[in-house]
This record gives sequence, C-alpha cells and structure tokens, in this order.
Amino acid sequence: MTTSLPPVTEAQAAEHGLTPDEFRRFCDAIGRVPNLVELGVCSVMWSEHCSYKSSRAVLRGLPTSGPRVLQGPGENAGAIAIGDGLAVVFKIESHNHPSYIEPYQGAATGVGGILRDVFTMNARPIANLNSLRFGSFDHPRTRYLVGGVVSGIGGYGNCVGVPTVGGEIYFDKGYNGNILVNAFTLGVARADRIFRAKAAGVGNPVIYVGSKTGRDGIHGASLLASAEFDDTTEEKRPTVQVGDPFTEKLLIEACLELMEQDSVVAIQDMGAAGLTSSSVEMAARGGLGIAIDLDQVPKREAKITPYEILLSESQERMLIVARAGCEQQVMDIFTKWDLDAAVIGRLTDDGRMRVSAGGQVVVDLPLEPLAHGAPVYERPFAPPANLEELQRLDLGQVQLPGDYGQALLRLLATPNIASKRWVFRQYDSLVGSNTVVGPGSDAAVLRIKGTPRAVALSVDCNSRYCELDPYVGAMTAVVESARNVVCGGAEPLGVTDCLNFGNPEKPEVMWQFREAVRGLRDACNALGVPVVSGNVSFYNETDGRSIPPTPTVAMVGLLADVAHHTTQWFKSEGDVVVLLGRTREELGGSEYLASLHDMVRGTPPWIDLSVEMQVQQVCLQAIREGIVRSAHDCAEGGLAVALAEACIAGPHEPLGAEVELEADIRPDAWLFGESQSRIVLSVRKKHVNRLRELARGADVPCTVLGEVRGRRLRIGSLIDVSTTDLRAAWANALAQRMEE
Amino acid sequence: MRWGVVTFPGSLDDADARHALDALGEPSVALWHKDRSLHGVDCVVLPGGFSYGDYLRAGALARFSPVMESVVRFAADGGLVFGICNGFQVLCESGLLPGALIRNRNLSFICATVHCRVEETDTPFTSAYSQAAVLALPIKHGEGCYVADPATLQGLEDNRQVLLRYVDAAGRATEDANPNGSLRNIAGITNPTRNVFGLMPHPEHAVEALCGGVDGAGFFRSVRLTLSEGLPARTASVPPGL
Amino acid sequence: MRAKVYVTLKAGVLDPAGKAIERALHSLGFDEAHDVRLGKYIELRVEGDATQAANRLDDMCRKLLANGVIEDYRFEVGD
Amino acid sequence: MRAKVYVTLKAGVLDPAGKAIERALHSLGFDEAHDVRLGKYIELRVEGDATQAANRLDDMCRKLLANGVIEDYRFEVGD
Ligand SMILES: Nc1ncnc2c1ncn2[C@@H]1O[C@H](COP(=O)(O)OP(=O)(O)O)[C@@H](O)[C@H]1O
Ligand SMILES: [Mg+2]
Repeated sequence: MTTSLPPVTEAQAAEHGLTPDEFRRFCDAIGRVPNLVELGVCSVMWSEHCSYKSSRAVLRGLPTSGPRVLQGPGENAGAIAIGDGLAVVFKIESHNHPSYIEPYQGAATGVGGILRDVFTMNARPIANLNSLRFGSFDHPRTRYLVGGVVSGIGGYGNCVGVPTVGGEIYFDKGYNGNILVNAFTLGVARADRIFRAKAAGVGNPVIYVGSKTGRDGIHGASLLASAEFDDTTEEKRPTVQVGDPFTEKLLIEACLELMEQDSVVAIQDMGAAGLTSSSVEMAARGGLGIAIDLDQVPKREAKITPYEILLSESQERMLIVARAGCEQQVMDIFTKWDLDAAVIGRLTDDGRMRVSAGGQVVVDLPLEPLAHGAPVYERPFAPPANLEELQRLDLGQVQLPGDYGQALLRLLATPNIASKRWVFRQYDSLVGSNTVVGPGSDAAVLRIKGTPRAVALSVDCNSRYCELDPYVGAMTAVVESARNVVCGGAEPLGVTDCLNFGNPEKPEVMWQFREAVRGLRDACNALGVPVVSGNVSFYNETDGRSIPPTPTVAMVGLLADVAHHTTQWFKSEGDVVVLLGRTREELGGSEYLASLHDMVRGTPPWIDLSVEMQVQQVCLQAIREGIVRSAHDCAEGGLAVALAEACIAGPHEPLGAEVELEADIRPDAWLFGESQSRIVLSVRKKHVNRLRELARGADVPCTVLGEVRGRRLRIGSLIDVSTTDLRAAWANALAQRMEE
Repeated sequence: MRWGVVTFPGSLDDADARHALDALGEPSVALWHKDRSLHGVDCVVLPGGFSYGDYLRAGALARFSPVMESVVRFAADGGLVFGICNGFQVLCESGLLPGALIRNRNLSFICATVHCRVEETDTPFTSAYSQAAVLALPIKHGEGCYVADPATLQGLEDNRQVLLRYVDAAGRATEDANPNGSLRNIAGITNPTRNVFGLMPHPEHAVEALCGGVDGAGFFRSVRLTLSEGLPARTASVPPGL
Repeated sequence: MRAKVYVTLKAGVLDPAGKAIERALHSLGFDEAHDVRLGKYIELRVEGDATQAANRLDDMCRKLLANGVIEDYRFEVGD
Repeated sequence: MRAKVYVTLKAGVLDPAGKAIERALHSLGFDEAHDVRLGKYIELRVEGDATQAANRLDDMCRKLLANGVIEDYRFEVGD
C-alpha cells in the first residue's frame, strides 16, 4: 500500500537536511521514494535533535543504573526512588536556538517543554532550575537577550505555578552569537505509578489533548537545533512558538487527575517535531503500528496542511493512548479543565505509521526505520590545534595584585561572581510551599510533604575549564554540583546533563564532546551517581565559531531529614571558620586570571576524585551530626570569594570574619585560585575537635582558618574590607550592568 | 468554623493556602469556580496565582466565574472574604474593594521577603496582631502596585481601611521600603464594613518556621478568634464615621 | 463585522510602562518622543448590524475590556 | 504632533490572551464575539514635520516598539 502523493526529489530531501546517503538509506528502508509529507516526517525523526545520530555511540559510556534508579535515559525523564514509596522524576533540556531568535518566548517555551516531560510521567513538578549562558556585556544584544530570557523563564514558570529555585548564569564572549538556555524540572511521583510512553493494546484509541494545532515552529527545534546560524538565519526563521502557561497549568492538573484512574496506557508530550515524534516514538516503543486521522486534530487555522499538522510544534499538547472504552472518562476530565481533547487515531498491529487527511492517505511508512533507522555516526575527532597553546601558562608573567582588597572587590563585582538576585527575584521560588532553601545558597532545598525528607538541587558547569580541558571541565561540573548539594546537607542521588556543543561534524568539537562525556562518566562512576536523563544540543555556533564546550550538569540530592538543610552564610559571631581540602597553586582557567589579568589559559584545577569523595563525605557526616552552621564550596573566585560570600550572602546583616593566611604558595593563588575539593565550614568552637576527628578519619586536610567576628573581612595582612563594601560590590553589580 | 479556598483556572497558591490552614489546625474545603455553592463555609479565601492567566488584567476574568456571584452575595451579607495577591486583584476587579492593582513600578515580577506594618487591629483579619506590629512576609507578584484616585485614598485613610503598609525593618513607611510603587505604601486594605480583606503579601507562605517564617499566621488566627467569639462578622467593629 | 477597541489609561493614572518606553526611546536617540502612554488595542469580529454591534461593544467594554477605575475606552465598528 | 502606534501579533502567531478574552466574552453571553486579538496601542507626542516624524516613527517601531519576530505595526501621525 502506498500514498497517492507524488514522490519527492533529491533536492527536496537536501532542503530537509538529509544527506544524499541518508536519503538513499531511507528510500531503501521503506522500499520506495517517500512523498513530501513522509519526507517531512523522516527529516524530523532523523534530525540530530530526535535521533542523536552523532552522540548516541559516545553516550553509551555513561553510567545509567543503580539500586534506586526506576527509570534511566530513554523515557521522557529519569526517575529515582527516594523512599516512602516516592520517586523524583527529573530532566534538563536545551532551548538555545529559539531563545536567541526570540528570547522571551524561546525561554518560556523551553520551560513549558521540560515541565511536560516530567508531568507526563505522572510526577507533580515541584521545582525548576535554569542554566544560562550569554555573551559579554559589551556585545550589543546581550542585555536584550538576558532581559528577555529571564523574564520569559519567570513569565512561564510563575504563571504555571512551579517555583524556580535555582540555576546558574555566566557571561562569556564565546556565547555572543549563540546563547544557551537549559531548563530543568523535578517532579515527585508515586514510585508504583510512573507512567511511560510505551504504547500497548491494538485498537486502543490515540487521544490528542491540549491546545489546538497551529503553524508554530514548523521545523523549529528539530531543524533549527540542527542548523548552524549565519546571516540567512532570518529567512530560515520559523513561526515562533508562543507559550501559554495558563493552558499548561490546566494541562498539568488535567493529566495528573487523569493518571489517578487507570484509563491511560501510555502518554507523551508533543515536543520537538510534535505529533510526529510523539506518535512514532510511542508506537515504536510498543512494537505496534499507529493510524491517525488528521481531520480529527483540533486546529487553530483552517488552511493548515497535513505536512504542517504533523510537524507543527504548537505548545501545550499531549498525546495519550487510552484503554478502549475509556474515551469518555478522558474527555470528561479535559472538559472539566476547559481543554480540547479528541480521539485522532488507533493503535494497529502492522508496525506502520498510517496518516490520512480528507480521506486520502498522506503517510504510510514502517515505524522501525523512522524510530531507529537513522544512521549512527562515529564522527572523526581531534583536539583543537590551539589547545596546547591555550594550556600554556607562565605564572611568572602574572603580576601579583598591588591591593588584594581591591582585587577581591573587583572579583565580587564581575557578572559571573556577583549576586544573581537580579535574576532570581524575578522568579516565584515559593509557590508549592516546599522551598526550605531558595535561590542564593549552594543548593536549593525542597521538603517532600508528608515525609521527613527533602531534596537538594544544583546545576553547574564552568565552560572556561571545559574549553581548556573538556575532560577535567566535565568532571568538575559533576563534582561541583555534587559538592553544592552536599553543602546543602544532601547525599547526591543522580544526575541529568545537557551537553551543549558546536558542530559535531568538526573533529575538534567531536573531540571536546568525547572528552566531556568521558569526564562525566569517570566522575559519576567515582561518586556513584547515575545519569538518568539528559539532552544533547549540537550546532551551537555562529559564522563557524563554536561556543565553549558546555556540558551542564544538574545534580539531585536527598536529605533523609530536612532538619539537616544547610546554607552557605555564616550564622553567628564566635563560630570557627574551617577549610576542608587543600589549596594548591592553581590559577589556570580562574575567574581571577580572566577578569583581572584578561587571560583565559592554563589547565583547570586538577581533581583527585577519591579526595573529592572524602571531602564530601566528611562534610555530609558533620552536617548529619548537626555540628555545621554553614557550608559553602569554593568555586569561581576561590577561597577569598567563598569567605566573602559566607559573610554577605545571607538574608540578615552581614557578618565579618578574621582569617589567618598561611600561604606556602603565591598569595593570589591562595586567595583566588580555584583548587577543587574545598569547602568552607563554620562550626561552634566546641565542635571543632569533632570536625577534626572526622577529617582525620578520612585523611582530609582540615584547617582552622579563623573566626566569624565583627563587620570586616580580614585575611592575614592582605585583605581588610568592611562587609558593607563587600556587599555593595557584590549585591548590585548585575543589576547595574543590566541598567547601564 | 470552616474555611473555603476557591480554585479558579490558573489559581496557583490554592493548595498552599489549604496547606497553611492545615498547619494551623484550621479545617478547610476546596471551592470550585464553576460551583455556585460555598458549601456553608465561614470564611472564603481567594488564593494567589494567575487566574485565567491574568490575561487582559490581573483578576479581570476570574470575577465572572459562577462562584464569584456567590462570593459577592456572601460578602454583602457580612461574610468574611480574604483575598491574597491574585485574590486581592480579583476583589478590586469585582468592586468588593476600591482601587486597582497595576504593574510594579519596575515593570518586573518581584519575589522577595518584605516588611509590612499592621495599621489597624480592630478588624476580623488583624485582631491577633498588636498595633503597628512589623511583619516579615513574602511577596511574589508582577502587578501589585496599588492605585486609586485621591478621594478614594483619602476615604481609605479616614475610615482606617488601610490594614497593611510596606515599611522598612524599623517600621518606617519609606519610599525604599515600597517594593512595587503602591500609593501610600499600601499592601492591604479592607472594605468599609471590614469583612472583605485583600493584601498582596502571602501570609499562607509564612506560617511555618521551616518555610518562610510564621509572621503570617496572625491573619488566620484573627479570623478564627473573630468567628469563635460568635459575633456575626458584620457587626465586628464598624469604624467611626460610617 | 470587524471591530476595534482602544483602551487607554485615565489621565493621572501612573503609566510605568509608558515611562519606560519613553526612556528607552530617548536612550536610542529618539529625543523627540514625549508623553508616551501605553494602552491596549483589541481587534475582534462581531455579528449583527452596526448600531446593534455598537451597543454590545459598549457593554463588553464596560463589563470586561476596560477597568473603569483606571481606564477609558473607545471603539470603532465596521471597516 | 500626536502619533499613534498599533502593534499587533502577526497572523498565525498564537494569542493566548485573545483566546482567554474571547472565552470570557462568550461566558458573559457575548457569543457574537470572534477572532479576538489583543495588541498594544501606544500614544505619544513627537516633534518635527509629518514626513520626518513618519520616518522616525517607523524607526522607533522597528527598533523598539514592535518585536519584528512576532509582531506587526502600523502608525498614524498628526491628529
Ligand atoms: N539563572 C538562575 N536562576 C535562578 N537562580 C540562579 C540563577 N543563576 C544563579 N542562581 C542562584 O544564585 C546562586 C549563586 O549561583 P552560583 O554562583 O552558580 O552558585 P555556585 O557557584 O554555588 O554553584 C545559586 O543559589 C543559584 O541557584
Ligand atoms: Mg556555580
């Protein structure tokens, strides 16, 4: 059986982004030349975004299993058991290209998309994070993009009723022409009630719910995310998808209510490549076929074509396979929530996707090649030519600061280190009443109502490290996010990652990618945390220039007892300030070199994974024994910045500290170097010895640095600055940059 | 006594309000926007959120829900109505409270903890507080700038209908302490008969030490006290000059 | 028939958005722009004849499209 | 001289607000209202003569007042 539409030409295939080989491969797989609608379906299913054809082979190396893992990669999101019969369901996803084209809507629909990935598994979303990368502030578009993206994330998240409790934001000229917007959602589900997108039951109805279908984002995510930017971007521009968070809120409530019954067999959101990918993937996972009648699809505009309906990326839509006979139950719930719902097809047993419109068959394809037939590429790889040059760093050429206090103040005011309040005060971080620690500390902490437990969340990636050494940089992303979660009082549970890279067809980008994945793998193995979900975003480049490799890692941790939640700021005078971990003479890739010496070179701080583990375990043990008053990891800006943040980052009046400086290394390295595996703790005097014991037991270096006291930060004879000045430099810098 | 918390399409803090009441040991039921019955509750809470997406104007579309007909009648009979954030906006849009709430002065959504001063304690909603008490309460809104014409403002002041003002930690109603540009730092007001109350801050997010502190609990306790004293809310202290 | 509704802020009501736009215009070098006020422009299709439609539109504006406390409205019916 | 700018969503671009307003109108019994689209209406005062002003306004719209990705604009100069 075939369709009555004419076959396409190789030229049309090329316009759809298929290489001649890929086109031939597809024709062979289906035994004929596809028609235009079929070509559209193939082009999105075989796009990098949907098929992972360049990354699949490499990703196989990641650890994805563990005793608590209920769902690893491959479903809409990952799931991990947290006890009491509950599970956390989470994932991170990129919306980079759409956000560059229309920052507000691009970011907003990014949030909407990741929410659907989570609640489609019958998890109620309780927290959002976001990881953002923008160009430098001297680039003309940066302010516009930052403003649009941040208000878009807020505009959607605030209106849909899921708190945005954390994230990260960095500025680097490497993102001038290609920003990154990665959105993360975590939901809570009953472990025994997790729904999946695996169709079953021949004859079962396929039900479309949510917003009507319009021409939005045809070839949006799927093709855009697979096409570099250049001057012709304007022409390639699809109708921008506009988000409707109000409808999404209704969709969440309706879907969760529906999944309380047992009328749902499988459910999946219509994300990138909309109706096509959701129907193909659900049917293929179940080894069945699917027949769809496009005439039944709720439409926003009359003149929309079958091709457009199948490829539309209209937001706030879900596809449900229900038990035959339950149609009315489903309809009733969506009517209650004022949402459209329509039976648009049925499952078949012939392993084919059959789509009709106006009584005519427009698609008749075998599902297997669509879902799994895309080529898997082992792309060539080679380190960037300039890498060795980049890694060379002669500290002899680096002048010591004349005034270390001024240096600290300047660092605190750099956009990458300054307070991110300007960003997160635009986000509702409270709705849901689970937020125990909101944005502004190392990790966000959310209680799990009805249990003593809580989860801690952090998202991290230092792309400067990744540029200098993607292997070490990716390891750092894992261990820093874990360290943040530990500082919040939690045991790291699992990871979701968003791998943002340039054009994989370039050997140096592919090398960066492979190295980064190797780093993720080694670090996750060492910490014993599985990767349960993730996302790859390639082709992040403009006019041939790739972004710095950015493997963003979101870590989810568990607190057995919410009472253990800990924050980064000092609590009271007289407490003793202690450093866990060792400070080495490492300045490579530091914010200090970049901001004060305008140098991005050297090798990033080395990580000894076993030492990292020990440091984290000592910190966590101490927190669980209730002797830790504050915990803050040393990240960008090093020890001095960590100490300063502990003084000023709290909600209350700043507290000062008096700290001994015993630098057996360059003082700027001791103060501003970014050696890994270090945590600044404050404890009561009477608990110092217990902390020492714990550290000795794990032979972790444990140095008493000084004491929380007064209203100035004094570090040896080098730094003596009032907390008022520290806070002034740090608190408003970002707002000022935005208003300039 | 029993509380009723309304759920409009797009209500977000409705579950939070019920959770807070729970934490305070207050029984509550959910009220559905399509259902005209108030199920015999003694105080109706209009919760925070983005009812109907807050499209057109915040609170503008919710006021036409069937349940609001009953709420308006309930209020006219002296029933206690407690509007939080979006609920406050709905109350202004439906004319149960004077004035309007427009976009924040800085045009962006603000989520922060602010200080508010209790201006009047002879009302069913604030009787548990001491006069001029300074509370730390969370706000989270994009359209919380309270405006009204000069005559209305004067009327509010003369009748002591301003129940809550944005202040600094020391209790001074300064310009810097005003997060959204509200005229006269107004954060919450009541109607002339003092049985309808609207405020932009979120007391339901400030009833537990673990999450947001406990400064908001007094509003709910006040209502409990008022109603358990058994006086019909109507006669609960009608201000002089009315 | 097509109808257009213009909703504007009453004189005297603060218009932070209008102010912000004016500031932005000036920073872009459009110094000649003054008294910027931001309002709403609603397009819709209505049935019935012009006078009928006009009455109904007036009703729509008073009941929903404009908030009499802060906004004025104006509308046009037919093209 | 006075100027008026009308900013509307491009055809085909989803208008959640318009959709919600239309629903509300129907629930209020205004069943005759269809295709409701919500746009912006900007009033301002500009200096210079009409043709000059027109050019400048066009500039303002492209640079700031309208978001060319999803919005169209139209303006009138002089009263
Ligand atoms: N885009 C963002 N959205 C929400 N919160 C953010 C964002 N960027 C940073 N934050 C918050 O600001 C604080 C500081 O961020 P960061 O310096 O990345 O922390 P760390 O260095 O400990 O990972 C964190 O609490 C983080 O959650
Ligand atoms: Mg960080």
